[in-house]
Amino acid sequence: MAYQIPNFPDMEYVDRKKRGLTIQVYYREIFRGVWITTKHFFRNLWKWLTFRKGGVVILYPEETRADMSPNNRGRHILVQRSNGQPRCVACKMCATICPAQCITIEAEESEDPKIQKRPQVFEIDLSHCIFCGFCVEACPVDAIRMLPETSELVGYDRFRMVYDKEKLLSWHPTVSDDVVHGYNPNA
Amino acid sequence: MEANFLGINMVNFWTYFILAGGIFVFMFMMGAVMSWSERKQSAVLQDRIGANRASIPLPFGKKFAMWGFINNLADAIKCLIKEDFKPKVYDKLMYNLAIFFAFIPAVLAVAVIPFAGIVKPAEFFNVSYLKWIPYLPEYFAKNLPDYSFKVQVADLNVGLLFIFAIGGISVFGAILAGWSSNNKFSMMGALRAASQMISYEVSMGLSLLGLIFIFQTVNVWDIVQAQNELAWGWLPKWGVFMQPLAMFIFLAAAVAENKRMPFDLPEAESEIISGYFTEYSGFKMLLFMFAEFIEIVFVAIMLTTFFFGGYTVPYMAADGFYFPWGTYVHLSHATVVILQLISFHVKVFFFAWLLQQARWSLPRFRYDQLMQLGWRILLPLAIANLIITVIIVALGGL
Amino acid sequence: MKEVTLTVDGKKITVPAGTLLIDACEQNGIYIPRFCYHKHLFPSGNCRMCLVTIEKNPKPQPSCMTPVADGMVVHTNTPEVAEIRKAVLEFILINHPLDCPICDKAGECMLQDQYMEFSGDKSRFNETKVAKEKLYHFGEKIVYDAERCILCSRCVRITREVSKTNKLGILERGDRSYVALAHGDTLDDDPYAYCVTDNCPVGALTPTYFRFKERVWYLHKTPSVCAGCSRGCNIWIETKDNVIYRVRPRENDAVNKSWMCDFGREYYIYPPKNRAAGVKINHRAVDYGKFVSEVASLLKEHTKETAFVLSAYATNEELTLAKQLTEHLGIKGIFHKKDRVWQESTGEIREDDILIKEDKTPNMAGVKNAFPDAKDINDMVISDFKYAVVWGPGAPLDKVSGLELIVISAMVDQVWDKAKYNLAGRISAEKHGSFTNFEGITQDFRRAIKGENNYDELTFFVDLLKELGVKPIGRTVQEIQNAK
Amino acid sequence: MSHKKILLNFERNGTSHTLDSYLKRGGYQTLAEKIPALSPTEVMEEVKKSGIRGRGGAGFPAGIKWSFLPKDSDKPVYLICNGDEGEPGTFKDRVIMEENPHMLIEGMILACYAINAKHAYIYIRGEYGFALERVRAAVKEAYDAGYLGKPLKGTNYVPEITVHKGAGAYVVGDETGLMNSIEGKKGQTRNKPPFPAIEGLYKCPTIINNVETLASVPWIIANGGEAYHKIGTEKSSGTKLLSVSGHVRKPGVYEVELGYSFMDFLNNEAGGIIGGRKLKAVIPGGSSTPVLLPEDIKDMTIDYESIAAAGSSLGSGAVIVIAEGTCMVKLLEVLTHFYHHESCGQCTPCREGTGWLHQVVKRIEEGKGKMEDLDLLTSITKHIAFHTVCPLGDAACGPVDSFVEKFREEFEEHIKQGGCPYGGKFVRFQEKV
Repeated sequence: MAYQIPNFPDMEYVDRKKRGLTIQVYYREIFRGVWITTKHFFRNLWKWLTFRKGGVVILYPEETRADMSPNNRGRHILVQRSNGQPRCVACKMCATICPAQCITIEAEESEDPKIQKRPQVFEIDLSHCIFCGFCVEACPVDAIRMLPETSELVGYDRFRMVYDKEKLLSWHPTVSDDVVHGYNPNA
Repeated sequence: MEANFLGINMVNFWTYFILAGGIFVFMFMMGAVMSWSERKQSAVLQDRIGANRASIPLPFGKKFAMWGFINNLADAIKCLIKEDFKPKVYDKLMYNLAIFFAFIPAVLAVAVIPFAGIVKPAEFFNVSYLKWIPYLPEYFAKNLPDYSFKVQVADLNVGLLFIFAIGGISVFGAILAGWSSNNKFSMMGALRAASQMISYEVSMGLSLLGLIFIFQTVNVWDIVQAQNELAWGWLPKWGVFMQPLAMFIFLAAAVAENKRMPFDLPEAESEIISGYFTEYSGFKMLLFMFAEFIEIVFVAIMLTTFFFGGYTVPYMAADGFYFPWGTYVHLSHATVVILQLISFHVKVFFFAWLLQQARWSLPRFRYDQLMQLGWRILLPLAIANLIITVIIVALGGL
Repeated sequence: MKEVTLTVDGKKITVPAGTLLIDACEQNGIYIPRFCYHKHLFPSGNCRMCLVTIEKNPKPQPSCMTPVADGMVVHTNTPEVAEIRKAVLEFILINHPLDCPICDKAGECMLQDQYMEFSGDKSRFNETKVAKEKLYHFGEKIVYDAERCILCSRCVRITREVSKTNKLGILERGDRSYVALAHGDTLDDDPYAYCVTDNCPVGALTPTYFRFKERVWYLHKTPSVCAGCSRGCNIWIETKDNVIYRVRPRENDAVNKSWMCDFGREYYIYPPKNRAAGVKINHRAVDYGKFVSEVASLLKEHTKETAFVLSAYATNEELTLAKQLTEHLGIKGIFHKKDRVWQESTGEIREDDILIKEDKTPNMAGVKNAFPDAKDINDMVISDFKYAVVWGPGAPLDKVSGLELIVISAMVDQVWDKAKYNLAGRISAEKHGSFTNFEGITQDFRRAIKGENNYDELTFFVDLLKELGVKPIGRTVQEIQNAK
Repeated sequence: MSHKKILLNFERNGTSHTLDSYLKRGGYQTLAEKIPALSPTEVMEEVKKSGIRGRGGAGFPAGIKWSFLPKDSDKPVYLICNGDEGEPGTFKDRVIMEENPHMLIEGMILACYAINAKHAYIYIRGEYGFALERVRAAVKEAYDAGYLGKPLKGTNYVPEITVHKGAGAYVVGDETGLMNSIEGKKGQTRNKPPFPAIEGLYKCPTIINNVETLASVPWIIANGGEAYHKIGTEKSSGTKLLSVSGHVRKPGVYEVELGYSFMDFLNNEAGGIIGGRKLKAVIPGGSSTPVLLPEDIKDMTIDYESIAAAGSSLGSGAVIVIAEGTCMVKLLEVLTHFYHHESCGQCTPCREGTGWLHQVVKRIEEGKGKMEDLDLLTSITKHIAFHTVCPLGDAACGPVDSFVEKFREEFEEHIKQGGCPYGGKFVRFQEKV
């Protein structure tokens, strides 16, 4: 009883009233659904009874995932220059685009006139963060990255989830001196 | 010993006191088990592990987790010590009363359900595997040689009607909770609950009416007894065989009465938060949840009692098996009673499991679909079923 | 005035003779992009962004340098003009650093806006950019970034034509040019120095007080009027989270054109020093309602012995209510005062013939309009009075000492400390209202920030009048203005 | 062919610059004979009749330019002699200023008289130290002798001349830039209109003429405009100083009548190509004029129209001859470097574009170019030319366009080879004598 909707070839319109009683009463489908879940139930129960792990989940913290996707957007890091300063130029692009508004930046004058601006305060409130990765996209100097791992993103209160500059720099410290400042066609 | 106190038969008093207490505890334990299975069963069927963290520490680094059962304990403690958060403006009396309206009928209705057949205490202990029990055999043999009782709290001759009467009260719980919370979501949930429960009660009642016509009684004990008889000499007269269609209608209607998936529109989280008990917290919310779990068990008990022969075991009479091919196996009285209890509990557990399984497998109805199903499908089917049954019964069939 | 008619993009427009083509077009809704042209500066025609084609003219002409002529046929939307604009933007951008992320101008940058609107092309420049000084201090106030500078010469013309200090000039030539001061000179003593930062089309000139403080797109702009002197320059107060980050001139040809002085900007550093707070009787904090009722009963009892000293910081609406109050009570001793706080603290009289006025109060004209009979406070005879309501800061202490004082002021001064009754008022950034400047121009302003622990004088007078059993003329600025 | 010598009608014996020598040659005779007789309008008419065209580069008829002065203005009128010849390859005015300054002064007095100028300036390029010295000396001599600073005989007109030393920039060769420089401002050009004849020096009407033009005036007044008009061709009358440089045997300044065959001039006066090489290209009128190939100049004569027909312009008459074996890309790089260096930085296209042009050409010369770069060059020039305040932008684009158009193979060769086929040096040919 499915009708092709004109102009939308991959959609179909279902007229439930034209379906038979068996479908309208739902019992057949109910039993089918229950049958599928029951299969899973007994399979996992059997595994469990034979001292195997009857589930595909990971028992954190005894087990941790090793197979993080390289594309996974985990915790943030701030990339540093070789002198230990963050690459961040405090442009607030990330703070501007952040849909959760969880990034707080205060800028100050850098000693290096070529850099001009650097963050005095750089905080990410990870309890607000939705891990969308927009900040990484927005960063013009490749200063903020998200690693696949999200290790130990825990805290006993919400203030402990505010990660400051030092915390972001010290977790998986990454040094990069690639020139992205200005326009360098030969780079 | 014919002990009378203020005209009360003290033997009967103690018997039914213990019996009622036992059944009450059983229902509560079942509630706990259901809330555990709600988690663990759903986890297992969804390829998860489920609750397994809360535990009682034991020596040598061991932990006593009971496959997540301790979680329930922890939950109960948590709910007890949680803040009792109440709405700013609410009807205090009704708000608190609603819990009891929801909770008590679920437990009360079990009173008319027989859990096993007639027990004769004096005869009960005359089996080899119960010889180890001290004192009691001698006591019963000496003092109450002829005493017997039914494993049923109240043998009402209007038992079935009692169940409906009590079941009808539970709708008040939802309505009062929703109304007294002074919350639009609660109110909406309450209205949904009311209309849904009343709609499905019709089909549920009509589906059981066929059984009444067949067994010519509304006494639950008699219904169960009648189901142990054989039709055509070999088929137990279980409700499911007599009224297969009614069984399905009853199943659907009972789940809907119970406000469980796929009929849990009164508490549809994505639409109205938690429905009528949105504004309840802590232990009060827990009681609502508990009432719901107990109701599942009660649905399972009803199914067992009315459609699957109750406590009876096919072909088994009070003194042993009478198989249709003529074989007779003698069983002692205690064995019969224990088999009956086991039979009852296995059936109840199976249906409770099945209902949980359905709850975690099926998506929720839309509200118009729900009403559609109740009024335009189940009700006509139930009426048709009833009419056919009546005609057959009137023509002398069955 | 003689009018001429010309055709722009097939549309006949009529403007006064002598109008520049760029203005004529803008008045008729055709925006011609520009960098160097500024409405209130002499055109220099060097950015070439405003080139348009004029029929019978072989070369495209800069519309900012071309006066309109009768029968002129101008094209501003042809592909040729579009290509010129793209080309000019490309030329400007080849040596302009891609600093936007760290540039304070980003978000209000003419180059960004016009690039997005008129070009949007990718760069074809594959060579090395000219490296110049990135951080050069033009004194304490202003920082210059030579790489970002597009050499429009607006800043040079501002110092030449507005502040007339002639401090800035362009040194070197070609793409090595940069804006510079004479050796050892600074812009610190130029009272209009921050105007160069406002009108810099790119982020080459940035004010140190705002540098890196906040990105401009976070700021909320409120139209206001500067209370720094009786000129009443129109300003935008730019705030975020109840903090004033920046004050910029708002264009008004009648008052301040596009300029304002640096003292006006410093006036709005928030919160200001010596800020009064709270409501007190005998230096003890009291309930506001109690204060109102006590002051009301005091005024009622001692009407004859009370001097009423008006504030020239008050808005016209507050003065209207004050007039209603004094007329109702029959207070005769009404005085006005000029602000002496500034002159007493610095000892200088700051005035010039550009914008800055000697009278540092914003609404002296409004006071004189509302109370034509009020006398100067210096003519006050102390012995006539026992009580004095001193409104606003800057009253001379010797004139009011010995009296029992009711002080309503936003600022703490000596008189505040001597008073028995204190009510902290609000500064102009914290309230709605209007000021009348020395030329008699009345200008409305809106509240930019919320006042904390202080009370709107308007509300105070309303409450006082209600306490005295009088229906106030109006309870809000809007009501009072409508009532007038 | 012998040419009529008007400007260089003297022997170069080291004394031609003095007043005595000039008087011996018949100097200041015109002034003495004609002035009371001819009214200013008549002087202007004579110049108009002569049809002399501005020798500075643009070739605008001088007499017509003078007549643009507003008749009813009460503002003073200024005359400026533009001695700031900055065009690469041009050094003709220098000869007049160094060897024959009094002729210039006499011409200026006549011109001042014609336009009733309040004051006249001679603006001499800062690098021309020797010329400056000689002109200053000559002006002093003229003041001392009473030709300047006193009323002209028979009139009450007092001619005054000031010698102004230039500050050394190519753009002040443009008339408005020059006026800014005299006013003491930065040597940047002004937007035109208003033209200098309406609003020039100190916002007053100003006539600005080249040294060569003004130096021709005494002869025109002495012999009449008709006589001058007979010399040369119909539209390009008179004689022209050509400063020849490059790969010729006898580089230098030559005075030729306009209409003379270019090849004859090259082979006779200039002495042919150095080392007997083949001619590769000629830049006929200073570096800003488009380059010409040998086949273009085969039938070309030296006059404004003919050279324009060949696709270039006479300009300031600075003939640069380029022989076979010269790297045109390197030459263009040198020229674009010059324009980049000399861009005043006032208006955007020239300020940024000339640097870009230079960098692209340099990259091609170094062999790091791409084929798209050639189109990029023409695209840049298209965007610079005619969009700038002064003609410097146009001047910078002329050679780039013509070089890329006419020597495209050579550019492509650079790109393909990844380097200069000529070794990447600016080749100087020397003939062993």
